[in-house]
Amino acid sequence: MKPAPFAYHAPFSLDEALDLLHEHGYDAKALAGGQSLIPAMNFRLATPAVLVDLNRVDSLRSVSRDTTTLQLGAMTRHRTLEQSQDVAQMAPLVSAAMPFVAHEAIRTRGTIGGSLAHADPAAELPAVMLALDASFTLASRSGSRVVPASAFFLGLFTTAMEPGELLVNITIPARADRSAAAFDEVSRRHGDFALAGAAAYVVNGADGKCEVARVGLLSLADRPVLAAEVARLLEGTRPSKESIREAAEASAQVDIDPTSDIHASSRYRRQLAAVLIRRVLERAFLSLEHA
Amino acid sequence: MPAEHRYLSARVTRNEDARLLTGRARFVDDVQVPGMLHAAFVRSDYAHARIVSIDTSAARARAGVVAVYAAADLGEYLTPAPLLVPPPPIPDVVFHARTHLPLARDKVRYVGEPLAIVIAESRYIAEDAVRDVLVDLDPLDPVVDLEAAMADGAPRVHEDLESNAAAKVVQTKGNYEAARQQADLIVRRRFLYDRGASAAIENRAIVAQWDTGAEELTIWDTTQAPIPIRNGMAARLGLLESQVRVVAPFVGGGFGPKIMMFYPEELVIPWVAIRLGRAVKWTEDRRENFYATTQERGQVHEAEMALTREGRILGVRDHFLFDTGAYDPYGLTIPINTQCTLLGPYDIANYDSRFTAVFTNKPIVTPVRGAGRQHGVFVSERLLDLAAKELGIDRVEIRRRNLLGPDRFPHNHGIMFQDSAPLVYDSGNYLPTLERAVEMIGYEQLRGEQARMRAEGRHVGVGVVCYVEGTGIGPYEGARVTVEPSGVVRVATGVGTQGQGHYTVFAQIVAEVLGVDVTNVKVVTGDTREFQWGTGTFASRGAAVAGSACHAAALSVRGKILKLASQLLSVPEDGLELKDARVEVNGSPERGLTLAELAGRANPLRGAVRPGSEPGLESTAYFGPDRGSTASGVHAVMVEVDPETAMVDIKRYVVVHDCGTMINPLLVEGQIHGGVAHGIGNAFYEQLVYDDQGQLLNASLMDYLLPTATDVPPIETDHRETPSPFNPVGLKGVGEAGCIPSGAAFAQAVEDAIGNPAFEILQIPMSPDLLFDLMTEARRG
Amino acid sequence: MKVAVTVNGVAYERDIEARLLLSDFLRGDLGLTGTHVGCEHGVCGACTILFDGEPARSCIMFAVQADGHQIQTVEGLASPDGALSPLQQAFHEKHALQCGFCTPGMLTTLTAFLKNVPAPTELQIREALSANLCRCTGYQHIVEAVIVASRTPLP
Amino acid sequence: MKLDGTFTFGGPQESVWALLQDPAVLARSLPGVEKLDASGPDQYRGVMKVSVGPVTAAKFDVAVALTDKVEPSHFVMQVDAKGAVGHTKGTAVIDLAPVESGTEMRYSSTVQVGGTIAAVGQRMLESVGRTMMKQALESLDRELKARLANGRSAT
Repeated sequence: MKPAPFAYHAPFSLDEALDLLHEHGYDAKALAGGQSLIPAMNFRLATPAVLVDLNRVDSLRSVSRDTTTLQLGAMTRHRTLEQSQDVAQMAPLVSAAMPFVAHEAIRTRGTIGGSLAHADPAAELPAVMLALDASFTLASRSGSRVVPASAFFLGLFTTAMEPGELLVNITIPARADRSAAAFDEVSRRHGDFALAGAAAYVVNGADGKCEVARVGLLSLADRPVLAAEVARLLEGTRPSKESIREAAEASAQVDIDPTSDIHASSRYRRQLAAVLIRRVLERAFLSLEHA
Repeated sequence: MPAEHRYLSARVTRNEDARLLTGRARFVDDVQVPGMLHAAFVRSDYAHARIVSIDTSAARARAGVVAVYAAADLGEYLTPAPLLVPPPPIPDVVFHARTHLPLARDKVRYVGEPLAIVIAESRYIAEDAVRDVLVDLDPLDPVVDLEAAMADGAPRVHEDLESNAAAKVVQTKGNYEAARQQADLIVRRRFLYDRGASAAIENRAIVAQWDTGAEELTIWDTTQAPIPIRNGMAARLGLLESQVRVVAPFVGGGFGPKIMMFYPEELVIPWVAIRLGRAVKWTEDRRENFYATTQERGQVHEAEMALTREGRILGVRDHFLFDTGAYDPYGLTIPINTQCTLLGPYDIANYDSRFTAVFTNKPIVTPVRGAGRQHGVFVSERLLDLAAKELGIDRVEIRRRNLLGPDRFPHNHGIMFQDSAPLVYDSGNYLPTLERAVEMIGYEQLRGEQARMRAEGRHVGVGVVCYVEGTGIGPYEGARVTVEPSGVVRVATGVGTQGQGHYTVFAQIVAEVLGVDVTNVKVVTGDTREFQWGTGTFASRGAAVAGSACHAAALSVRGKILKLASQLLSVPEDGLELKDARVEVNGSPERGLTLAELAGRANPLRGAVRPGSEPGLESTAYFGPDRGSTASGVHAVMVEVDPETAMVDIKRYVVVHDCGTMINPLLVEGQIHGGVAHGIGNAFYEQLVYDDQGQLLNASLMDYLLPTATDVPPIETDHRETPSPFNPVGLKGVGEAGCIPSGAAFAQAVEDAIGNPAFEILQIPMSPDLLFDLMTEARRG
Repeated sequence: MKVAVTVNGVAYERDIEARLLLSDFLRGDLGLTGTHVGCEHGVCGACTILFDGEPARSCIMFAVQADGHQIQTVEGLASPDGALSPLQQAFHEKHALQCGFCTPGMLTTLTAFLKNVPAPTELQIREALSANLCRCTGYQHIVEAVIVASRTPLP
Repeated sequence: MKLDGTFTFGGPQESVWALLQDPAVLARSLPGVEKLDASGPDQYRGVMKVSVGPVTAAKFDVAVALTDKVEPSHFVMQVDAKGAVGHTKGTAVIDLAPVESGTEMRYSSTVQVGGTIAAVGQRMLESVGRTMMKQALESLDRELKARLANGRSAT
């Protein structure tokens, strides 16, 4: 299991990196943390002709905040997110999800940008970004554009990025007052890809009515999806145990399109979806009650 | 043995640890020889196909490639591997030996079967060149499912045979049909056990080096059987046994498949090294390991148990299919283990057991930790559980009623074991073991609390199962014990170590006999230059058989020491004592000689060695038990099942076991913990999933799930010691025990937790997906 | 390509192919065979090293990526005088290794873990350990060894 | 793996039939197919390149055969692909019937996958299969619409 040969570039600046990606087009792969790409290369499933290693582009590694947003450079490592106080304060859902992302020795290398651009439907962060309504800055030699998470994930490992484009920055709106977050997933073993997972971000109004109920789902379709039924049924209401259960069950019927694999049938995944959506919502709303 | 042991039965830490903890221990893949070449194999992508052509020209032309060989290039060397274990002399046994070639010719019979070998300056280039080899395969319908394999008109793995039956064996005891007529209850079910991988963390590796000047071949090999490899390779290559040295240095876990001998790679690499006159290394990668290393566990049972209404077993009938894979070089060891282990610790007078071994287009099957024993335990323990339910008898109570009493040993079952000896239990005392396990898990209390927990929505269940395990079989092992002039005691034996602690347990046995510190006994093992008689590490036999040989050799050296000291000190032997690496005169400890002094005096530079004596303080001894010893035990588990997600949380795991005299309880516990973890893997996680084309769908550690530290609970152990009368120290094996009853224990506990009479677990492994389906079906009624 | 890297305090410079895995570089080019390779897809953890002090899988990094970085392997855990580290010593005392093949990765992972979490709970230990596969020990003695080597009070 | 379903084309059955028998259309519509040359009656050979997530530009030799034709309502399409990362063999039984909004296609297909993609890609196989099926059908529908718009719908 040794990778095929490739040409290797390790630029120091974003401009250099974008030039290289432009020059090599489809032949080039950006190397972020490499925790998915290099195993695929070792299996020789991936045989890119050119690797553009982003690990020396320091400008892509940053965590910053202003009053309304949290800004994350694409090469920020999972480990940094996990330990960052800014992340914990501004986007507690990210912190809640981090322990579920593989293992420490993977998180020390893996990056948020790599995970999002890879768009694995079983990954935690894409679903979290949907729940948080994050937006992504894509740069290329000809400029940059901002794409909301909801328009970024197009299918299995497929995103709105064009060849030559690079995900450079992630913007997450700061958590609202009276908001709560909860993450849960079912996996065969600790650290494995989830059989199903749910990331909830909820906001209540001063009147105790739910204003926002966004649940991002993973491993339940060919891409991360939002539980639209949950929002439709709960927003504007005072959620009860009953209504949460109904919303979760409804969402598990219409919002997802799970596939079967050797670990879980589509039927079983649907069951897990109903349970997990319910559990994260219960936890989130419960913590609001206690707050 | 003296009643008070100093080193035996002590929790001694290991002699081998320092090297392993600092990265200095040498494993095969660590071997680097100047000018060494690297090998990679071209393997079949199809489970069953005719080989149309193999074109190696482009691969040969690649820069850095030294040679490429396919079957046609091997000439006369292309002969089948030997049959390692001929079937035991059971009446009317049918057995067809079909063994593999070094490289496939005409036909491939499993995904991963090697077709060609590429030799290059680096493994990277060798893997590049593997992709240059053009292989044209014409796919045939594959044989995957065991029952379909035996249907009329099924495609045949070996076309010269009439069917895919590799063997048929019938063993009976008493008269089951007659017993059945007397029964108040017959429980009958179909049981499945699926394939798993041994999954040692170290993959296999071989380095072969031909020394042209000395005409000597050295093979470093991750084998559990270095001596038979040496003998077999010498014969095959036309060399003297003394011209071949096989070294199995530190081996990173065996678990069975590294006892399989003459793997295709093992046959080819040395041949290539001689031909090229350069050292060649091949290290199996993890993906290859899922095809190229042998596997185990696929069986389908149709079984029934006949009982009285009091729950006494009248008899058992079990007919089963055993998946032997594409070839059967290891004979019938596994299914005979299944057949024999099914009887368990119970008094079963009537038994009708028959099996068919089935060729399939899947990798070769040879023993993996447990080696078929878990299947027998699963079938009999499940049948007992189902019977208990039907009869309204408590699960523990039905077991109590059927255990063999302590007065029943030795107990001859009247059928044949895998070692070609009758199945005789040497010793045992089963009831106290069961009662202790029941007490430790708090069985009665848990039963009482279950209803309350259920009312709180908690599904907690408990399982208690028994097993016996045939261990420590022959034919023999040997050991040489030498006191060096430095006073260091050297022990050489043929059984290699894969982590069991041979450097320590053999040292303990010898230290006990010679009165030296354990750290002062240096064990050399796994190198045919050091010791060249023996078979290998398998069937939980290392400690019992090689340990007994060490004991015998040490006793002989002890005799030599006392004799020489007696002469030198002019004190009768019975007036001497061995203590702290010294011989002392009883009553006047200041008078004495160190072992170092004695070793020097035993090998003088002048003078004469008297007739009838030998120089040095050294002895070689062999030990060959007539038959194996029988270990036993009880596992008790407590689980909680989340009925919504079907996920199982293992709350507690209790093991009470009896492996005879323990050399080192610390190491015994380690063996049990590892075995239980393997058993947890088998019960819940580990399944090699083949599709209907014989393609393995989880050939990586991403999808083949080994249990991790969060999947294995703390394991509570207790020991019972019923010494074996079959060897001088009273040893029984323990290496495999932990994984044998776990599937049965969990099946019982999960069923108990769900508590729906329609919910039955009849197969292993039980993934959450399977449990979800079973729960859904049971709810529907 | 040129790579300059410091391993266990020793500076090395080598000329290598870009595709060379860091694990193969350490084992083959530098002869530091204590780092073991078990899967080459980042799951088993045997090849775990400390990369600038943090645990990382050397089988899914390229050696060229280590240029200018500090690496510590199992060979660098004991003191220069050969004394075992407290964690290594605890592994020995608690019989936390059998075949020893996974041990180097266990030690590097847990060395970093104990630095960050000096007094861990058993669950924290098990979660940290779950990144590394061991087929021999059932993990129990490893957990005990970590407790002994940590500042967690013994049970 | 089984992939069954229905798809409604926005055009008359004869046009859909003609479209599906046209190798140039198939070459454009089967995901990743770069060329497709006739190798016999209703038989084509070509090259296909597939990139899905970690699989980059995997090249396959592809053979397509159309059999069991009952014009204009039924045929079987077999697609064999072999490459370094593995092989697939797909057989789709296709039935066409007129419906109000155009032509409904029912497809019932089995796909066998071997080699590396089967061995380590099982988690994605069904999704990849479904995605490629969807891409092919949508592309065919676009082709159909373009044809109809260009007034070349007559058969």
